[in-house]
This record gives sequence, structure tokens and C-alpha cells, in this order.
Amino acid sequence: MASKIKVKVKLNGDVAEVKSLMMHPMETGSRKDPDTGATIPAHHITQLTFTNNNEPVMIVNCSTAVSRDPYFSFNFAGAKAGDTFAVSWVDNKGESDSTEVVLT
Amino acid sequence: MQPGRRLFIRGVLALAALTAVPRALLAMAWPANAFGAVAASDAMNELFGTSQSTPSDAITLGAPEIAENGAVVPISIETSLPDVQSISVIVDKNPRPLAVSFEIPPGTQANVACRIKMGETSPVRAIVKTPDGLFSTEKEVKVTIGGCGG
Amino acid sequence: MNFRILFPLLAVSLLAAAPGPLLGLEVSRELPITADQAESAIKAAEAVRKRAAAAGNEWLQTGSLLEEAREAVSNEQWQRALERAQHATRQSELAIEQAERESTAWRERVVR
Amino acid sequence: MLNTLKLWSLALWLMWPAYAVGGPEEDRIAFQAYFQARFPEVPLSDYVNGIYALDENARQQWEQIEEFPPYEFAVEEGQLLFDRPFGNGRTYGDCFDNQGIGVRQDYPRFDPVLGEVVTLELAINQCRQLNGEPPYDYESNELVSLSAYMAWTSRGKKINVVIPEDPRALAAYESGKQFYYSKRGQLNFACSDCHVTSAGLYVRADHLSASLGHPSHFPVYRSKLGRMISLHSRFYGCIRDVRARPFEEQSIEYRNLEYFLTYMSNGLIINGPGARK
Repeated sequence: MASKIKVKVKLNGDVAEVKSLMMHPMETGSRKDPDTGATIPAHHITQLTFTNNNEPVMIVNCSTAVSRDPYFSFNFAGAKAGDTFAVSWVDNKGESDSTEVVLT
Repeated sequence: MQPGRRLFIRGVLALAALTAVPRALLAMAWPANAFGAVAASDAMNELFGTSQSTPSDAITLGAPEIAENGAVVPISIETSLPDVQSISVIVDKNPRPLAVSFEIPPGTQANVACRIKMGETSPVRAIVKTPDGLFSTEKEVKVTIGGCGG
Repeated sequence: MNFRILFPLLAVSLLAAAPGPLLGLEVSRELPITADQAESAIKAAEAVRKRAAAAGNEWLQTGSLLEEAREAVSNEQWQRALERAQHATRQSELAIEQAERESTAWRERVVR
Repeated sequence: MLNTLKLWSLALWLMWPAYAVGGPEEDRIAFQAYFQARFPEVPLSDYVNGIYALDENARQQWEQIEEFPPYEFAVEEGQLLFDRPFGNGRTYGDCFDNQGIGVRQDYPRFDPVLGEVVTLELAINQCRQLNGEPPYDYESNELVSLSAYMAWTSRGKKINVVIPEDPRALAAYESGKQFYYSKRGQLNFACSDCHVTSAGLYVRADHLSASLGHPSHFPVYRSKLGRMISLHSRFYGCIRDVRARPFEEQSIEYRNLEYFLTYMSNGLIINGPGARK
């Protein structure tokens, strides 16, 4: 399946401005299914890693209090056109997703 | 409740061991104990070894006064403090107060934004870790009952 | 202006929420309700619900009241079935009145 | 015979201005003027932003969501579906003007053959059936994603709903208008009670949006639900909220309502898909 991570990186000199959005339910574990009344188990991203040319530029540790379809933005220095920028996450069920873009 | 939670945390740790560790670049495993803490001070202790932080004007916390939607509260944190190692967000009145924690390698600017959930009106605190210690700022965000849209 | 909205709103919702006896509905306390009475009340409620629906204005709760009434019948709770059916009937009657009133009253609200 | 025809034409010609004066165009002008008089500080073009035209605090949060809006997934998915040919080799584009790109503003439209109002969602399903494909469920992700993509390609286009000189079209408009202004349900509310009379006021802790511009930004990603919803799904929610039994999506009632409501926003631009709480 195609990655459900979207990433937009804007180069501003050597500073990369990163915005990323990913599809994930981010279930809290305290919601109940409206039809069955059963508790929906927690299902959330635990850790996100952003790398530029394989060097980590940001690691985000998440709880269930990060909103559904999480969004993150940050800036890092030392980027240039042609760099390979990658985003990946793992969640509490061991699922994962990743994507990469070449900076322009 | 407790055994269940411990089991959950063990599960998470096991998963982290299985999936995350091979990625050698990870700085630190997911801090399960800090995220599992029910009291904000416990979350701080688990994450930093202390629950004390120094209020700082050098941190700007962007958060709405009244959240349009408790499920999606946009927040941003920016600081001019040097050598920032991490930025963490604590929502005191959430069932698990530690919401998110950004680990910031050298070269990355201390300027982050994300969207979080808030169960009720609560102080939102940004905790910034530097080699000089923990610094913080806070802002109260009101969460109201929605109208038809909410 | 707010009262113009609130007042009818309150009146209608109070009426609709009120239990049968308050509305002067015949809910006998002395004689036990028979299965026939309960079932004919449901039949009547269903008929008037259909009229409200045909007027394009069935209320939200009416269907579930009728469902509760039928469930009560299957549990042989005739009194409960009758009350639910009568509540549903009253809702549909009010809905039909509302639709009839609105068939002309809406014109006064048109932005001119 | 010829004279009779001429007489009729003359009569129609004489009647036309009278019809126009009491008709949809006069309604639209009055509708837009009402909001402009009510909120003189809000530019007409801002009504496409719904509640965010009237609620500054909520607007700031919405603008942050728009930095990277969650509906982008639906737009992407919609484009994939839109470009994928049917089993017979034809495509959605073949069913629409301009290959379906930038046409959202022309919907809903009156179909003289069917004699009914056809919304974009209905037209998408008609296109599928015409090409031997089963229609989508109106609440399906596929349909709402296709609609999101088609709105996306129409951003900036002026809404241009046409009511042709056909008594059935006018009747459809009038029926939508009656629906809009009629009180219904146990709470005894008309659409206009909230979104005209009380626009900008509180309903519990939220502000009520103005109807002007309502149809410009659908479908929308509801963060409460974590998915995209259609305009008719929003109608469904509103009708349920006033405690009336809602109609089904794409029912004739909702299509006529959309026809009236969208006509009221003629001249504003399409800015869908949108993001809402």
C-alpha cells in the first residue's frame, strides 16, 4: 500500500522547513464503540523519526493525546537540494509506515 | 487496572525491542513509564528525573485560549534558549498528562508545532530541556462543550 | 427574537417529553392494559407516524418509541407498550400540526 | 393560430420581468445583502470560510489546520480514482464538461431529461452506471474522495448554479427554499432560524455559521469524525440535531435544498474541500 505519510519540505537557504501529515487513528484506548459498547483498544504512533541523508534530525515520542492523523512541523539547518529526507513511524501494535523525498 | 497497564507497557517495550531497536539511529526508546504516568509530576520524574523546571520567558507557547475542538488543538513551541535537547508538552488534566516529546538533535531548530487532544480545560506546559536544566512556560487552554458541530 | 425561537421550542419539547398522564392521555391506573389495547395503540401510532412522514416531518424519536413499544409487547409489558405508543402518537400529531402550520408560515421567514 | 402564439409569447415576455423580480435572483440578492448588512465588517468573499468568517478565535486554529489539511489524503485518493478508467476504458472525465476538471461550481444543476436536480455526487454515480459500474454508497470514502478531488480542481471558480426557464426547475428551487425556511422536528427549528436569524450567535459554546457560503467548501474533513463528509451528510446531521428524522443522502429533499442553498451563494467561489471541527 502506498505510504500514508505526506511530507512537504521547503528549503530556505540551508534551513529546511518540514511539515508532515500522516494517517493514523491515534485511538486513546478509552473510547467505546457506539454500536457494541466495547472499548476500542489503544492504537497510536509511539515514535516518529525524521532523517536527512540518514542522520536523525527529529525524533518525536507520542502518546494517545496526539490528534488523529498527526501533524508535525519543525525546521533544521544544514540541508541542501539533493538530500534524501525520510519520515518513518512505528506504533504500539508494531505497525509502521515510512516515506522519503529528495529535497529540491 | 494496574496489571493491565503493566502488561500494556511490557507489550510496548517488547514491540519497541522488536521493531524500533534495529533502527540503530534511534536516540532513545519510547518512554513508556513517562507516557503511562497519571500525575504530571510522575511523568516529569520518569522523563527527566525531576519534576522541577524554571519558568522562562525565552519560550513561546502558541496555543488557543479557547480550543475550537478538544480533539485537535494546534500548538507550537519556539525558544531562543541555546542547545535545546528536547521539548515536551504536558497537559496537566489529561488522563495521561505527557502528550508528546520532541528529541532535538544539534542543528535542528527549537521550533516545533503539532496538534494534540485535550479532555478538558487545563494548563498546557512546554518543558524545554537544555544542558543547563529544564525550563518551562505554560498557558491555560479552555475546552468547552461544542454546539451542533462539536 | 431569541424568545420567538425559544418559546415554541420549549413548549413543544416539554409537551413531547411529558408522560402520557400529564397530557391527559387515558392511561388507566385501575384496569390492567390488555394485549389488544397495547397492540391497537401501536397500530394507531404507526398510522399517524406514516402521515407525519408523508408530510415530510417525522420526528427523530418517534421510530424508536414505536420500537420500544413493540419490544414491550414481545415482553408482555402491555402498560409500557401502551405508553410508548401513545407518546409516539402524540409526537406524530404535533409533527403533523407543525407541518401544516409551516406549509404557509415559512414564507414569513424568507429573507427579503 | 400564429396570432395566438404571438399573444402567448407577448404574455410570457410581459410576465418574465415580474417572475424575475419575485424569483430566485431577487432572493439571492436579498440573501447576500442581509448578511452584508448584518456583518458589515465581513467581506462578501469571506463567507466561503463558513463559521471562520464570523469567529476569529476559531479561525486562527483553522488556519493552522489549513497549514497541512487532513483532506489532502482524500484529494489524492480522489484523483487516483478519477483517473482510473472504467472496465469499458472510458473515464469519469468523459461524463463531464471539460473532462470533469473545474466543474464543481456548475453543480447542482437541473437535468431536463430526468426532470430533477442532479448534484455532483449523483452525477458521479450516474457516470458510473452509464459505464457499467455499480454506483457507490453515498457515504463511501470513494465517492466523497472523488467529490473532494473535483472540488479541488474547481477552487477559485465562481459558483454558477443555473435555474433554467423550466417550471420544474423553478419548482425544485421553490421546494428547496420552502424546506430551508420551514421549522421542523421536535426542537421546532428551520435551517434559517440558526443560519440566518441567529448566525454569529452562540449555540452552546459554539458560534453559528452563516448560510451564505455554506456549499462552497464541501466535502469537509470533520476532525470530530476523522473522515470526510458530504454536504448531504451535514444536512443529515442538522436535521437530526433539530430532532427530525433525517432524509437519506441524495434524497430529492436534500437535492432541492442544495439547489436553493447553492443558488444563494452564486458569485462566491468554490474553496472545497474544507476542514471543520
